[in-house]
Amino acid sequence: MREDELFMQGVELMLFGVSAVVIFLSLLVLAIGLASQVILRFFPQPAESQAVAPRRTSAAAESSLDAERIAVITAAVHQHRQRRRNG
Amino acid sequence: MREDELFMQGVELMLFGVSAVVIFLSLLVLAIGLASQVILRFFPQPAESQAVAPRRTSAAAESSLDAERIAVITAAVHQHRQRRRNG
Amino acid sequence: MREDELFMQGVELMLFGVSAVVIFLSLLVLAIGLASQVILRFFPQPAESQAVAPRRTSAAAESSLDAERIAVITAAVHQHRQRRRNG
Amino acid sequence: MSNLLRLWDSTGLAHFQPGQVVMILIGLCLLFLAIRKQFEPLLLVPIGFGGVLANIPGAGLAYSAAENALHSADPAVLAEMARLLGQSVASDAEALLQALGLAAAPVQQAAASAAEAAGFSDGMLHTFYTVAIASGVAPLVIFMGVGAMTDFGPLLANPRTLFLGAAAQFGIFATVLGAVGLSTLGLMDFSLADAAAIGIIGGADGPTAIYVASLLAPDLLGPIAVAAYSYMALVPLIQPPIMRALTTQAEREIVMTQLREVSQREKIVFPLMLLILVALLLPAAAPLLGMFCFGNLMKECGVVKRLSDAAQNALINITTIFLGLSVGSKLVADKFLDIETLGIMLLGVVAFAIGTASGVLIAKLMNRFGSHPLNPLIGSAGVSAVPMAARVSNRLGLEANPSNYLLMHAMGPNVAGVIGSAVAAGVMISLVGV
Amino acid sequence: MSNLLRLWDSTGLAHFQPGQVVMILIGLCLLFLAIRKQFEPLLLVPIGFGGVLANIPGAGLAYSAAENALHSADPAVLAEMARLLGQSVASDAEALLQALGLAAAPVQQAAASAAEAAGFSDGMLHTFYTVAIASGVAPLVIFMGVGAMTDFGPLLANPRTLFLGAAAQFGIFATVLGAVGLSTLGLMDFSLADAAAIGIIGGADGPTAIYVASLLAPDLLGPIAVAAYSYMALVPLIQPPIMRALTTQAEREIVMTQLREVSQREKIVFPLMLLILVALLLPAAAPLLGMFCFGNLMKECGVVKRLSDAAQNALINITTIFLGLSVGSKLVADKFLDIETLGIMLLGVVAFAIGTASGVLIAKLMNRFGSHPLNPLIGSAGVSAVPMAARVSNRLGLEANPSNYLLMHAMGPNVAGVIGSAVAAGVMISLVGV
Amino acid sequence: MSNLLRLWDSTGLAHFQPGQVVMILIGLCLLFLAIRKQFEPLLLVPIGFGGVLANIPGAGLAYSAAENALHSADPAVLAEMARLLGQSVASDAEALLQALGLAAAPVQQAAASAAEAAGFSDGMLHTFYTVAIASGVAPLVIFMGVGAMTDFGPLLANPRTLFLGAAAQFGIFATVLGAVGLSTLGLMDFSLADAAAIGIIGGADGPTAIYVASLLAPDLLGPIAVAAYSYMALVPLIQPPIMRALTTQAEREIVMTQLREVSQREKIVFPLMLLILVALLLPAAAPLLGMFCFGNLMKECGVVKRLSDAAQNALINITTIFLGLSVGSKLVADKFLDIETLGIMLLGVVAFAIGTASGVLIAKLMNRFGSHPLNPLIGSAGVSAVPMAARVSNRLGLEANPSNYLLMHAMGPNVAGVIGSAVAAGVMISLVGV
Ligand code: NA
Ligand code: NA
Ligand code: NA
Repeated sequence: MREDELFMQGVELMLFGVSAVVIFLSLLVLAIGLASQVILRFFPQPAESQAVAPRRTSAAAESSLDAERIAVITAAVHQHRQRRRNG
Repeated sequence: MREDELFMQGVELMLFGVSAVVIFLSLLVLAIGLASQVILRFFPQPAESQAVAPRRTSAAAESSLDAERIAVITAAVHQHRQRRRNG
Repeated sequence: MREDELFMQGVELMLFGVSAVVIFLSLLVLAIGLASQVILRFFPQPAESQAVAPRRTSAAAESSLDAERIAVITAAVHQHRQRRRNG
Repeated sequence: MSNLLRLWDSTGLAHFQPGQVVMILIGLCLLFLAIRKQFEPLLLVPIGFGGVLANIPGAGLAYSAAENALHSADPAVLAEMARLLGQSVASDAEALLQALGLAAAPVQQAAASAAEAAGFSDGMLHTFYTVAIASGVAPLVIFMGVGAMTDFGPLLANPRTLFLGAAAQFGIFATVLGAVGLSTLGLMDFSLADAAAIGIIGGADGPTAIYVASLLAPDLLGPIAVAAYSYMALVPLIQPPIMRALTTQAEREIVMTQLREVSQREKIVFPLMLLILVALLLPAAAPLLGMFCFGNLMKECGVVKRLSDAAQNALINITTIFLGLSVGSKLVADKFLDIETLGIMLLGVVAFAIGTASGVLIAKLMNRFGSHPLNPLIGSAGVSAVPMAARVSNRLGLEANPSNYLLMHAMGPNVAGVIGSAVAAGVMISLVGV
Repeated sequence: MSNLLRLWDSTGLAHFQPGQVVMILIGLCLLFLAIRKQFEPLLLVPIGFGGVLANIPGAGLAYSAAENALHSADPAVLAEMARLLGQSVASDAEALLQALGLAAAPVQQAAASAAEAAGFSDGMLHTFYTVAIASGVAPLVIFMGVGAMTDFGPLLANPRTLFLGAAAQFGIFATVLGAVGLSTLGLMDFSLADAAAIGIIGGADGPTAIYVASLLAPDLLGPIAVAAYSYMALVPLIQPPIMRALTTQAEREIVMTQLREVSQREKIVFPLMLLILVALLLPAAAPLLGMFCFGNLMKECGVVKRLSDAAQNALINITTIFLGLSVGSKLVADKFLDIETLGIMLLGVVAFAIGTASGVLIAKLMNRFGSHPLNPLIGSAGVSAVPMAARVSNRLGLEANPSNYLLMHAMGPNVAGVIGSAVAAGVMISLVGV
Repeated sequence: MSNLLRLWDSTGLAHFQPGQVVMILIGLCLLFLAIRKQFEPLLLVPIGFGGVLANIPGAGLAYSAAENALHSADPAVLAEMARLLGQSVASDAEALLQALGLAAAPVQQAAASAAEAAGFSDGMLHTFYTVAIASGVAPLVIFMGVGAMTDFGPLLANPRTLFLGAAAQFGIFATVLGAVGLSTLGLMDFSLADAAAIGIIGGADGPTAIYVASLLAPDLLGPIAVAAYSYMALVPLIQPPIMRALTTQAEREIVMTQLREVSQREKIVFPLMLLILVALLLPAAAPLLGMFCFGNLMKECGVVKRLSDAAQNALINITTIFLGLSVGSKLVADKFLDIETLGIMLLGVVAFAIGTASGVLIAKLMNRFGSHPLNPLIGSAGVSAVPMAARVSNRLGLEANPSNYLLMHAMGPNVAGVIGSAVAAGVMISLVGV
């Protein structure tokens, strides 16, 4: 490859590259704006609960093998013992 | 393979499969019963300690690189300092 | 391989091996002594800070994504809120 | 200009096919169900995301180097591949892809080398699939972690509940029959191995289903995994109507006697006993049940807490990420969008329903003939789907009698169902496997 | 006696070459910078240590089995390798090593088999490199972890800052031009692929630079990674003078309006939107940005905390250890001590400087034409180097106005820079890659 | 009917061989010792369990695809394998297995391909062994973790204790002599490489023993690992009588002067210094000691806490699980139940005894000629077996003098013993390795 050719390829790469990055990120700016408007208008979330509620449900979903089960089991055992004592 | 043959193979697979699962789990029921009786009669564990004791020994076995060593080292250092002060 | 030869190889391996281990560890003893003297004389560390200071800087380096950022952000938010209230 | 063409040609827009659009929407739909409806999110988030990645046109993330070479449509490459595969030079990519799938191992290796020499490489998801699933490792590691999280106490306190775990596996084998039935009727085209892999969906156990599918029907792994996890998430919807239909109010009100406490020694002996039974009777189930027992032994023996913690946390979480993405790689349009997928989804729900019904019916039978009262609602928990199915039993019990806590009683058949479907998997592999 | 010779011959002293001494000193120097000056220690500690290991004479830790066979200088082995490589039997090790590098895949495999049969094996670091980097996996896994640690809130609150992330990538492409310029002038010998890989240093993003270098210029991976991480650590020194020179005191004092709170739903939708944009426009960036978006989705969706934790902790830490050591394997003297390395170090700092300047200048422009005030100091954060560059912006803002906290505003361009350089990487790979 | 036969044929009962029964009992016995007696449970639980898995008849978990094909006794497969291995078609499976073991790499690959084409696959434990041990990675990663958990403070405060670490390695070399002696007498059939690998048991360091055995005598890896870990667990029984016999009450009562505090800088410089000494003198020990020093540097440098934590927790725990199972794969009956195993168990305990004695004797010598008092009880800690041996020294010291805490003093020779046996391993590998 001749040296000039390499340099021209470099120039080309720069032009295409810069344009591609700018175009891509511009589209992303548009998409974000659009999505934010759609979400805030049609699917709003109560500002307060947003930080807490999902975390709680997720925790529940995950701790299914631990916390919830243990809690219910404890309740069940307690119940049984109560009954035996009273019975 | 003829279609009828495939279906017969399916039937066979079902019969053998169901029997195998039932036989296997029945043997497991027997084995569990036997093992429980043997263990409860010949190798009983004090009900209270069972939850605590093994955990403690295991913790000791594992924290060998940390807790116990640090404790003894601390004691040693303390001892030396005492001695120096008194000496 | 004749059996005698094998035994002689074993003897040779023992001699070379023991010597190599002893020489290596002796050099290590020398190197440790030298390094300790150089460090203690030319690059001393204040005995007190040594346990604390590096740990703090390292923590800072690592928690860069968490603690420090959160702290500054909190400060910034607080500042803004103050200004709005007073403004 | 040529660069501009190359740039356009390198966009996805230039190559999108309708199937890929559909599959990306399906992937997003799985993500929606996982995130919003909390359908087994730990697996369906990675699977759904992997499904989207697999269908990005031109990226070839789910294909091997050789497949990517054939998809490239570069004439020189196609000619070379045709030569290696022993096909006519005029063959199109489609034909060559088929020939590649059928080629012997050395030919496939040669094709892979040629593709790599031409600058193509294995897609990221294909690499994950090869390492995690084709090797069989990921489902086994997850099974070890599940073993390390499972408490066999309720099962050991009431071993009869193992029969409920056995009964619910009837759904598996009935589904096998359903699948070969569909083939016999000419509606689908499932082989016996395919049918066996589809049946395991009824085992309601993700890693077992993926393990069996990777051995018996790798092409169907995508729909099988999606069906297995989707229906597991739908257990609270699928099971209750069946359970209500098959039981009377009086039966649902039955209060079971409290379970005895199980000693640590019994818990340590159990995984070893199960392992020995596997060794004696069903070596084909040894990888699955062996790793399961190993995980459980690590948990119960109490002297290797470090290892048990690793198996329950870092290791199973890391493996789950890659397992999910790998399954996603099987959601490529040309493999997933097929009439067979519909058949699998249909058979899957039938399997769950039959398994639930068998469990409940056998529980009713055992209640009639056994000495201790047995609430038939815990029979449905025998399908496994741990711990969802046990919670469904508990919920229906509370509905019938507000102080009737069945959860602990249902955990027995629930974990028995895991063992039951692993045993069923072993039977399938030894009878149908090559 | 023969054993004594063998023992001496097996010491490092008998084989030390000056280049290895230099490289070991460079490795120790990197360790000093990492430990004492806290230059990106998480990467530079393993890289520096790996560099020392790679240059231990006679250990061959960084070489493949075949390379180790050729380094052994055993005449019988050399003759056999020469035969396999189709070279004259009289060829020396140097010539054979070159021939091996250029050989086709099957020849390389044959050479590897012969070397293993003769008792040579892959060096430890070579194994790590093959598994972690050559497969492309390690940088992608780290990118997933980074995604799981990144908060896009500030970016979503002020999406215009994405333009700053785009502007700063100009440094990348200017550096490409610089590299081909040096080749045109005959000062260096960089191909277009080399130039593209070098340019990515300007992206100020370690895993992206390593990923691109492993695809486009594996031979230059060592210096590229060292340059990328070194300059990232030097951001607090490189950027401030440029930022001060290009802004006025009045501009630096600009107070920006507080960012709005961003809802969780917007945060969940963002990675999916970015993924779809990648699918539509730039499939070549799909592995990098796909894994990044996957990590971020796991974090934001809130239902897979286990997986998100694994990605942010165990997985990324383990991968970082092996990635660092693997990069170290590319610091062997015969590959690193080259005039090209100097060129790369020089071009790297130029890339950072140009990126910083472009970011600041575009920020000034946006401030002039936008409706909201925009402090140009946050433009420099667009190079990424998260979160160092954002902190530099914050520090200079406080210098100018003690109550002007820019950190949160600078996080927008900062994370935009990560996306920007991954996009640039995708463009490079699709235009320059084979 | 054919299915019934197939089902019976697929049970373990149909194939059990006496050796397998014995090995399963040995595996259960190891589990008993590990769980009940707490014999190095972190390794012996996975090793014991792996040993049971490896001997499940018909499952072939410990065999490669080609070995499984030969075990299948399918005549067509045997004939094909005989052809590939260049053996007469009439050869039985036994003969073919031997031929396979001796075959060159390309022939083995061809056999593997043929076996896979015939539907056989690598057993699970074989896969683990290949990835974890044959590659050399697992022992090295564990050594890195051990390095990250080791505090060299006591050693640096009193470097003379390194000589005790050297002295105790005499057990290693004496055992080598013992092994070749047994061969010379015709009682056993150990090669020099076998003898070297057996000797390393005396190093009382699990990963070092496994690493050396995997390089020098892979066939003996099973018994060597079992011996190493068993005797390490037995240190509190093996050492005290020897220590009491070789010391007087007065010597055991010696109180040592308090150790000085060691600065962080000395601790950071130490692993680098050790690494450079390895580079200069013993490159063959570079993988082992390099990873060890790397782990220790990560711990001491204080700037990569994330990585150091990963090395000490997630990574070492995960690796230990797979290392243990992989070692278990070497407990298959036909490789383990051999007269050589008895020899190894015998030589192993001799090695520990000689190492203990040498350590104590050299300590007595140093006490006589040194300026500071040195309690000979800490000499036995030089065998390593960290921290068990140091605790034994402490216990005997307290017995003799209730206020004589030797633990910290014994940690010096204890960690010196780790370095010493890694150095010995390097010497073995460079003198005996191919
Ligand atoms: Na099940
Ligand atoms: Na960037
Ligand atoms: Na030792």
